[in-house]
Amino acid sequence: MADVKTIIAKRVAMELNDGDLVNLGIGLPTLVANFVPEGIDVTFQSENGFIGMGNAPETGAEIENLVNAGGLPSSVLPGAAFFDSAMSFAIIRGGHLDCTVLGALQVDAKGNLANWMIPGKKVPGMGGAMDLVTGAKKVIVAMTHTAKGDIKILEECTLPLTAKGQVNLIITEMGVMEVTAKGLVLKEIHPDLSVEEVQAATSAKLIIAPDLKKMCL
Amino acid sequence: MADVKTIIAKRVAMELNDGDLVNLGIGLPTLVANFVPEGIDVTFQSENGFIGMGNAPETGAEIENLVNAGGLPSSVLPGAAFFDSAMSFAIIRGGHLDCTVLGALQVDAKGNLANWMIPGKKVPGMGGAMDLVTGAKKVIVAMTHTAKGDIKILEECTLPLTAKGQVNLIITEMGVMEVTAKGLVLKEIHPDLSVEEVQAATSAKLIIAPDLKKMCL
Amino acid sequence: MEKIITLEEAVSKISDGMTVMIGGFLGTGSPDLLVDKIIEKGIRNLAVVANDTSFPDQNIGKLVVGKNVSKVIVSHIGTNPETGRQMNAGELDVVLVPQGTLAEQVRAGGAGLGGVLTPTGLGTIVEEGKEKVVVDGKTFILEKPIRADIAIIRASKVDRKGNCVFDKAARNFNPLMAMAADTVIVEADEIVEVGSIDPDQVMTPHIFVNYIVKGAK
Amino acid sequence: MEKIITLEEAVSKISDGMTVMIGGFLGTGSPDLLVDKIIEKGIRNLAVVANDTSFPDQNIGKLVVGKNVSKVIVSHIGTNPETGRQMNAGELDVVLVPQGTLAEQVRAGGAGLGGVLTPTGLGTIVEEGKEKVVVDGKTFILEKPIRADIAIIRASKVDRKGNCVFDKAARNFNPLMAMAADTVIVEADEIVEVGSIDPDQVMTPHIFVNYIVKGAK
Repeated sequence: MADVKTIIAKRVAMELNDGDLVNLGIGLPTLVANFVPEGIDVTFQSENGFIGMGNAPETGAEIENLVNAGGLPSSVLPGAAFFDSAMSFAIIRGGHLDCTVLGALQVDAKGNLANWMIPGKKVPGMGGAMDLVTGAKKVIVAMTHTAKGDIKILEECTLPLTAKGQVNLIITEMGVMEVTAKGLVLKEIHPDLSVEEVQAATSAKLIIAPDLKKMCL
Repeated sequence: MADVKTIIAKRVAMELNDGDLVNLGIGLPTLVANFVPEGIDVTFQSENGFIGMGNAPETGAEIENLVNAGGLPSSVLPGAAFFDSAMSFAIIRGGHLDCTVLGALQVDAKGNLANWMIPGKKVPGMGGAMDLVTGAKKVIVAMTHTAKGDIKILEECTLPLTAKGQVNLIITEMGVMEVTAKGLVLKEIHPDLSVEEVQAATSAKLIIAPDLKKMCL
Repeated sequence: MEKIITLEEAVSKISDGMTVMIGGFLGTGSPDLLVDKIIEKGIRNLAVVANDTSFPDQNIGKLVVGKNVSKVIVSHIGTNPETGRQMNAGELDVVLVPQGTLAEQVRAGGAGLGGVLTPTGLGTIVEEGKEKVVVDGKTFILEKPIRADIAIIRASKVDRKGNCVFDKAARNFNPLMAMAADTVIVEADEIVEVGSIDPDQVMTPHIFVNYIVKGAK
Repeated sequence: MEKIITLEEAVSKISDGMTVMIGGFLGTGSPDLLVDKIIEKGIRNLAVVANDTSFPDQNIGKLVVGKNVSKVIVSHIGTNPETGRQMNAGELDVVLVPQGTLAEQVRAGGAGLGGVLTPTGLGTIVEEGKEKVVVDGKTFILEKPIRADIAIIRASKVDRKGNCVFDKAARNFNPLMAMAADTVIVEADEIVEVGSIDPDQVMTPHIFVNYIVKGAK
């Protein structure tokens, strides 16, 4: 099997359209930037205050005061713009962000997302995640299908929510699931897996799309 | 009698303090800028989007895109700053404006001000006046005491209000009146006038300050 | 995505009956060519959101005189007697809004906020028919967000992606309106190459701008 | 009015128990010298409003480690394990706020608005105990404005009057906090003469800034 993270990031990138403004969460979602299809122009936002984010600079080539929302050295492309945090979240909350890609601790059949705290264990805070998930036109959860065997795609989240009913698409190494009014629809599946195998790794009941496709790896 | 407008503008200027941010309304209040006491640094705001307003440029020396809130050519002094209308009124509403000076159609003993419309006759709109009067730390009404004989300082305004209970000081060519919980206190009087003469031109009952002073012309 | 289009193409985005935001303050910073083209095309029944109705021979003022407009939401109409005449004759619906409230309403429309809680207008006819919200014992008027179908704005320098820089007092409502409309067209005094505007000096990031037309300068 | 003061004088404005806003995002754009001086002076029991608690060895992170802080209002604490430890041990009051909400709350505090109506946090624990307001059938959480006794911010270039320019991603919360505190102290990487910053490029107008200290750069 090809590297799991690469499979996911590549598949997420196929969701992006020419002219989109996109915000990528820390970790796996960041990899999506490496796979933007050729010929389309996507602008990346860093919610700490700019659009037009480029790749991480090489060691020694860091630019002062230019970090991403994870605090890591970043860069900007021609046509970038810096602004303050109120403007950054006006963009996010105001519906100007075409797509946000985030990881999840849990996600469920109703499009609920939990990714900001595990009560009594780990409370990093929501940062910009609640605004991102509430405000973005399209919310993609990009994550490994399970966490060391623990199931993350549930009928209903048990952890405190990041946002209610906002997730549109779940992309894992096992498949692509769309959140619909009827529940999670499995639209694409990893070519090496059976529907039963994906369902076995998923608590939420999967509705199998009539035109179920093989995931493009 | 010295020019009435000059008397008023000079007296208003004495209310300004070092470091103040001040907004002057169109017309008579604009003259106040000419009489800022020496040795103090006052910054003037133009609510269409800047602080650091200077004098009107001479004919032929107008600067493109630099007009005041009345649409007339303006200038800026060193240390000026331009901003958008949301910031301009964040300054005003947020309590960052030390003083606003405006004219009035009517003003009353409770500090109510009417200066934006005469129903059925003239409805220019409130522009920035409602925000200015609501937000400024100190609101000074600067006007001729009467309008061609019509009384403007009333027990209670009859015209639609610009703001309720926000006026602090009324300065006319006849005197200086402070709005207090008990009513209008006449604190200074034109040296050529008697208290009775001022009261005769005023509908609101004037409380005479125990230390009533002569206005400095 | 090529954003630069002709005036003809730009105005083809505007139809009878649309709500149109127009930047500018008494004509300064208003998109003159776009407005002239609207008049030439005979587009009618527009609802215009703007600071004011300018002067009869200038920008929005011409739209009023030309009867292209059936409603205006503005803070001031005093400089355009024709607006008042049409209002009194029942030919034009005029909604007067305090300038700072209007700025925040447009900003809220662009920033995904549910409304604006402002003290401006309390105790005046502005509060009539509006909900009030008490926060920690203080009363505020709830003013609703404003959005438009189209915003036509003016900038002094625009790169080919759409990043805008405004000049001096021509900034005013332009950056706010750029956030609050489904389609945003900027009339650019100067169009420059991408990368030639310092990202720190961009006042309206390109993601807000759909189309660019070259101004007359 | 001379605004440039020493670090010692600046920190003498801050007392035990005050609410202090601190600019920056994971340390980028934070006033390092001012924070170090707070620690040196042993000021305690501060309530800090900031985006995050940074890293243990950086800026606000050091304040937490040094136990100068009894409460933090932030969006994120995940990069500073000591914040989580103190929170779990009941030593530190941690209020977690979505980043975009925090930005608007600070802005509202500075702009004289009664609160923020945001959809962010609906259906999550963020909405608990908060009033909700329905506008045109849509529900929003009413989040209250935030103000502070002191804001300490960081700017790259400041003129002697206090006009500020921020650099790249170091802008973040700095201009918002400059509007929302009774006293604002800016740590300036560079102090320049009045008139040397283009008025169009000022990001925080001087009227918001009370004091300037020279940074370490």
